[in-house]
Amino acid sequence: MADAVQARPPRIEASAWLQPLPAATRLSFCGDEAAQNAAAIALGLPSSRTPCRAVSTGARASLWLGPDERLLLAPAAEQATLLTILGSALAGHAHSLVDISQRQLAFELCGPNAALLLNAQCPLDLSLAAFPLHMCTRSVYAKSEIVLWRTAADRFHVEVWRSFSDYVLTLLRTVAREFPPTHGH
Amino acid sequence: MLLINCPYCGPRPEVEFGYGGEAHIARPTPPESVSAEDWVAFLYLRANRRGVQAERWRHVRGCARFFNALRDTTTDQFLATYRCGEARPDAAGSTTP
Amino acid sequence: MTVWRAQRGGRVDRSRSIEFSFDGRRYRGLAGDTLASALLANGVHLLGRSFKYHRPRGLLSAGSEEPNALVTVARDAARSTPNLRATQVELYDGLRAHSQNRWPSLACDFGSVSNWLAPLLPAGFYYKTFMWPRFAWHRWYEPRIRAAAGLGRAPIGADPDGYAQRYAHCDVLVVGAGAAGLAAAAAAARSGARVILCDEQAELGGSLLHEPAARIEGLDSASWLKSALARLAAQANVTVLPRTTAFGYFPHNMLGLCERLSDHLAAPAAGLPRERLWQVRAREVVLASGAIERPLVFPGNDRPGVMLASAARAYLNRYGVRVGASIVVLAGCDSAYAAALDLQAGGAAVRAIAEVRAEPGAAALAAARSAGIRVIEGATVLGTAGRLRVRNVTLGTGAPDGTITLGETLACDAVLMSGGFTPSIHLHSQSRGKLLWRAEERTFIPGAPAERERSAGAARGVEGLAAVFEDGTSAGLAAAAACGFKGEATPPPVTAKEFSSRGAPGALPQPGRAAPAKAFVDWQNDVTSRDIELAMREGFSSIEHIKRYTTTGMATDQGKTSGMNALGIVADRSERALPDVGLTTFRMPYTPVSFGVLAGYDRGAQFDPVRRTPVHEWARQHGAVFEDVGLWKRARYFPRGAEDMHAAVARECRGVRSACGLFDASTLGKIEVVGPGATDFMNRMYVNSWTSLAPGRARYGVLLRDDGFIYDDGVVARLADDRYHVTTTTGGAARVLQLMEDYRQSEWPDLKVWLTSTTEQWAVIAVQGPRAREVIAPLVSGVDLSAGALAHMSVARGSICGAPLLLFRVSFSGELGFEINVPADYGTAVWEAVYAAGQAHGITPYGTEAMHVLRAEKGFIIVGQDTDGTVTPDDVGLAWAIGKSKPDFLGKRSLARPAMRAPGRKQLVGLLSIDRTTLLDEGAQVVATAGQAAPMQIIGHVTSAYASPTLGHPIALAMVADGRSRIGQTLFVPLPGDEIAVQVASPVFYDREGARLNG
Amino acid sequence: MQKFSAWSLLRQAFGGHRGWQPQWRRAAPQSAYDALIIGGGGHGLGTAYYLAAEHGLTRVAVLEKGWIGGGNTGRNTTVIRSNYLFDESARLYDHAVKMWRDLSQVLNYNVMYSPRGVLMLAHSVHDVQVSKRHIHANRCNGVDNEWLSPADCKAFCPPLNIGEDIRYPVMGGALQRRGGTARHDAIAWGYARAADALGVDIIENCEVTGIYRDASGAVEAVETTRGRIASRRIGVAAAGNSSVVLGLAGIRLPLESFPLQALVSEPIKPVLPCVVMSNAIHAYISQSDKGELVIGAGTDAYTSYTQRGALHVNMHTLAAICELFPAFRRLRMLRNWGGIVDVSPDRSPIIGRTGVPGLYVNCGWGTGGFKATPGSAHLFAWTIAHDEPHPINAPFTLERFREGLLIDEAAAAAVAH
Repeated sequence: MADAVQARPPRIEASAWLQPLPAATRLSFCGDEAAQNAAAIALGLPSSRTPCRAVSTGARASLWLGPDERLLLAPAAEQATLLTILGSALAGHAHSLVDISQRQLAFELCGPNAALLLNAQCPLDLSLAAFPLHMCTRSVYAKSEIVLWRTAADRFHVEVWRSFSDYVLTLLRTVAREFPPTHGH
Repeated sequence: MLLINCPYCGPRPEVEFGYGGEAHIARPTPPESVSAEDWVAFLYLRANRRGVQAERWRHVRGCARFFNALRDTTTDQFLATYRCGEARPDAAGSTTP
Repeated sequence: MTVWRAQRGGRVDRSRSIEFSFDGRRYRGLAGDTLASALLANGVHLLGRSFKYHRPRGLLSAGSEEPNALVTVARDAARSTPNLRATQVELYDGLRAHSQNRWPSLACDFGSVSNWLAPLLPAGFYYKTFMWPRFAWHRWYEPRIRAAAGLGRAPIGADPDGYAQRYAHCDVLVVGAGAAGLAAAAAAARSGARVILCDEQAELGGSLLHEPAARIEGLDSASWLKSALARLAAQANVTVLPRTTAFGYFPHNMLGLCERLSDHLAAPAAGLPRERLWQVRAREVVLASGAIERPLVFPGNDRPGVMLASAARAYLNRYGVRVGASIVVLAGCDSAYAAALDLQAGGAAVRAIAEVRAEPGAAALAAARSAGIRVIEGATVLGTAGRLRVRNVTLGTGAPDGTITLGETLACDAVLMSGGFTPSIHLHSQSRGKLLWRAEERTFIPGAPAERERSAGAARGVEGLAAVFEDGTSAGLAAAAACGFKGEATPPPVTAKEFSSRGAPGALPQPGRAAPAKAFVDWQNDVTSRDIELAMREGFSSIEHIKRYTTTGMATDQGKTSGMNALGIVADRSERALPDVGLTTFRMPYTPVSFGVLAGYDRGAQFDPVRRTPVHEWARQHGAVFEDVGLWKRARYFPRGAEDMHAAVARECRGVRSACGLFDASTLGKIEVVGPGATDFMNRMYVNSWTSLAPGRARYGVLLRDDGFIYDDGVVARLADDRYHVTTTTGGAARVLQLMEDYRQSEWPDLKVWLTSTTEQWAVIAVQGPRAREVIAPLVSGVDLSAGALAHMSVARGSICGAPLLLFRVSFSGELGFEINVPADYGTAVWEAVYAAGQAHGITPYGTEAMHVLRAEKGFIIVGQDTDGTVTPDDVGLAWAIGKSKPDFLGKRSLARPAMRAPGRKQLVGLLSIDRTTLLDEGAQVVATAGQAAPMQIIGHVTSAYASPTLGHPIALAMVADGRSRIGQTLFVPLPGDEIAVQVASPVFYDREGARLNG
Repeated sequence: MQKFSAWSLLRQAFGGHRGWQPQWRRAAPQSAYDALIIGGGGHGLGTAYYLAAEHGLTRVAVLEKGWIGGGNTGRNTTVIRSNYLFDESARLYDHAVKMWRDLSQVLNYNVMYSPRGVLMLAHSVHDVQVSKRHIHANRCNGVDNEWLSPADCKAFCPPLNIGEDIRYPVMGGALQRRGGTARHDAIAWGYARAADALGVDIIENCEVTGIYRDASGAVEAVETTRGRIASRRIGVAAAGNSSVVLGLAGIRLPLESFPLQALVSEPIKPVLPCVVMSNAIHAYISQSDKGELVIGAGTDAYTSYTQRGALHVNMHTLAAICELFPAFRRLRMLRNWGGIVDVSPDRSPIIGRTGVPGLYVNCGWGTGGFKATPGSAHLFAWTIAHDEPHPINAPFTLERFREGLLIDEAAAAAVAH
């Protein structure tokens, strides 16, 4: 039996306006409302029926991506636990639970220019009025799909498929050069 | 870039959507009892309306849902969007073939 | 300071002198100058040559509508920009500008010979000649016409400058920062709306910039402007964008803005983009784009020194430059009198005002007379003189009966003309808003809008500063109110001495048989009033036809100065009302927009995303040559030493067949189909039957579209009763998921099933070859690898090197094969472990090229190469995959269409060159009989062709009509000057009974 | 018909060009015609011309709802080529290319056919395979098309970037030397003038609002904004509006009408000697005699009759152009416009009978109609005159969709695996 190998997640360079986020448990969860509620209760999350809104408790979050689709986020270490909890809670509910922990990776954009950095290639209105705190949605950044989640007035959690991350990060760094460093990110 | 009112997510820019062609075209089944005329109509024949048209969109870069819309193809203005399964609204207005 | 620069006045900074060059000659200007004003200040009026006749041309205007003064500005060979309007080029130290479309020099241009040939070159002459001899057009005439045409030259070398883009949203977008726009923005902002205010000029203020006499809120216009802009800038809800042209109005209130960031700087900071594209989605739009003055149409109206009256005022009042010392003003509009008065006050001698209208405004007349300026009433203009600069203007006098007699000739060095103003309705028209014809003012103004927009000020024909402020204010309030912001605002009180800007489009009357001299309507394209008459004579009546036949309005100014005059002439000559002639459509862009800013960030490696697998870096380090497959980079082969592709691929193939190969299959699309309805769903989507497939087993699946043609294929494994792991082709991943979602949501919403892409969740490491089992056995735990336990086409969960493992026993090579699926983060490490473990067994990493050869030897198809979108399962021998008992699946009904079952369809076969040495060309055609001449009877084509190291001779797959019934026959592959005899064979060249992959 | 020549131009010059006659009459509709053509674009005007010139029908009228040549004829990028894959397509388009060669002389109107070469670039192994298949098939069909290495491409088109510094480096190209461009307006006007000289009535501002059929179901007349006009032979060449016109006769077509945009740059001195196309990154470009770079963008995603499209479609095209020609980045878009293209399921045209006796249709040209104008008009006239398709357009019937006999050029270009 060979030695166990280590996981090697892609490295993201941090900067004043960009914070990589640690490896996480990501579950794509689909099911009807009953299943959604059962899952929420099991995970200790408030039910998340409001479109394009995320609910979270501690490090666990459920992002509304579609009427019957949620992206469940939790610390990497919780993966097994989560699958067990949900497995039993959802018995009897028609649903789909798929591990996509490593399909995509995440980083945080922060600082006064976070929204401007995004709006260089993301066509959404990111003003607080139109894109309030806790809003989340799939969208696009240039030619890449992203999941965008506003975790603070000047902070966005961005999920991107791993093979698109180089493209998105390179683009963000190009755009960032347009802002004088003095505009402290 | 059109602004499309997704029935689930609200108004979103066109680049988040995929166009799905004319709406309310049911797929005839079972195969053995579908006439050649009905099948070619399902596969290929389209009203291609100049005026208000019922059409399908998918918010593929959003909630990923297909939905229907009424759009005037002479102005590109939307009269309504509605979920699959819902009846076509009367907002249709006058249409030319 | 030159004699042309007034001692005082204007907004230029007399303390900052700036050196620049034009056509290599050095000049000095002032900070705040444009290239145009600086050249005028140096007495330079000859700035360009016209497009067709190469006539000497000077400045017509002071703004973006300029048709004549087009220049090339070059920082270096790659940073050279042709066709810039001198009126928009801001002066900076060391600016180098060049005139265009002349040789050898601007003053002496050989091209002007066409001016003497002009009688032979009327509108559309090229449709009537250059037809003989037959091929002379392409070989002879066209190259010469091309050489003469064109304006500036394209730069040499790649543009090193960067271009930025941004999406923005606002409640109210105000286009134009003149009096109306400023008032609208202020009013909307005060109501609390999010406001964006943009203006194409470097300085905001529009006509206020050259109305020093006006007093606003008790301040002179300059001081008021300063404070007004400061007030706007201080508001958080206002974004002010100077040097920003709103060039396009797109559906649903999306506007395109181009912001110029660095062209005006002597030394732009490194990394500062040259331009930025703004795509603004506005809830409401206020168009305060002002109005453009119309020239008068009379013989010789194009000489350098003949310019628009308002332009002369702008040069004097804004730039402190006198356009001439001795001036004649041609008044088709009261506002021309203001120019006369200002120029006189500015120290120029005004010879006379020639009034071309029957009834000039009394106030204007009085003002001129009291200033001691001579006014010649009832005048027309018969011509001008002067080679490179106007020397004099000859007037005519119209008698009441319409006859015209020769009048006096006035010496001068500048002629200022005004035919009235045309509201800039371009954006309103682009947005598909209706237009209204105002008969009394003979002008079009914006009518009913199609989008949520409104026009304000001169853009809708409002006259007078006070009225314009009021109009702008109410437009701003209305726009804000429409967004739900209630507010109040009052326009600033104004005192100003103003004259009407009303005029009449058309040409000035000429004596019966018009003089030979040309009366220009479109300056840049050299379209004269007689060209328009000719077009009408030849039966072109629609204004669109006249425009296309004469090219009027099609120059780089897109008819800003010529459009209404052309309409006026057509209306007069055809005795139709002007609106009946119709208006040509206004199209974006308002002014030209560089390709670069529209391309934006999509350049070089970032043109499209580059998708790399977890194993990519390892492959790169081991010398892989990559190929593009969709967005993915895939390792094509791994050359060793001096190996070429052929040698490397041969070695890789032998490695797999003889021992074991290692292949990165991570790019394969993967979709997890989950839910109680999963099996029903799969049965309806794929041609195969899934009901009988046991969990833990896999099957080769074929997916059709409803038109019956093969869309995709791949191995599908049943992981559990309600869970399938579907693989797709690399390029097919997205479109297969889209197709599945379409049917799931639209056709079978009743099915409880969901789809999730897991393509990037897994790294997929294919281990193929007789030694594959020995290689991975020591690494895998929790899976019995024995043939009995894990048969071909089955799947099991376990772990490998401690990583979670989804292990497939599948083969695309024809050998014993495994596909190791591990979560992507483990991809590299597991790959390395397998590679290390494989060393003892002679493991060979191989790429897509060897993979293609190996599968071709086995007759496995590749969708998209051996099939195109016209192939049915039976065509490629996959009829066996179709679940016969199934009631329905995608494409089932289409497969019953006559043509899908008719004889003569192309079928997949193998081809072997008779000599067993010639490698066929992929795409080569197949014919049944030798020695055919084109057009031949084509019966098929080669889809794949490789040298087969295993078999020791080339092999090919082909689609051939009735191919399966031709096996054994000899066919022919025609090549240029050659023909290859080939034998039709089974598409399976190797291990027909499949002993090896079942081993 | 007043002859056009250098000599007549010279003679007229002395008279101040006052002697030129109208190029076509402004005809008023008569009550009945032998044949009606609905649609005054190149295809429709040409059809009327060939009906009169080759089939002896002189009581022919062309009904145009706006101004002739104002639809796709006047809105396209004038690319001419015939290097299509399938035998049927190659024959169809090559029929047209052969006619382009003599068209100026036949019509006595300089249509400026310029065989400057059409270079279609390949950017991937799959592109190369598809190009090679086209080249082999074309050669066997007697259609010229040759493979150029990247260096050859560069030699043929000097400003082209064949470097490795772009996302999809050029791996070669297929060159059809007989391909090129022509002057779009001249096609409409030249056919109009020649047809008019043969007695054809060209009736502008005349929109067809109804199609009448007799008891037997055959067509007998049309209703128009200028009154009822009787005819027992009606040919429809209405491009983007084909579905609308045929809808008047109760016929549903396998068509969808999409906006197709194009744009031109400001005029510059000659820099681009040929037509360059890249299907892989969606760009095609040529330079007009006036010096404008003429660039075709893709279709918008949705059907529309607005004759305009979205900015992002042009942005995508220009990004591709700037990759292939990095020196063009500082050049500027002068004018952008949109047309309405009628796209058929197999991207091939429909030329033939409709099932309604006396009613014929010529549509479905999608983005490729201009190049086919003379051939299409010639074959459509033949079809109307003989009440059956000419052998060359026989495969392009409406029935083929029912049978499944598609001629799928788009699908044949397949998608990468």
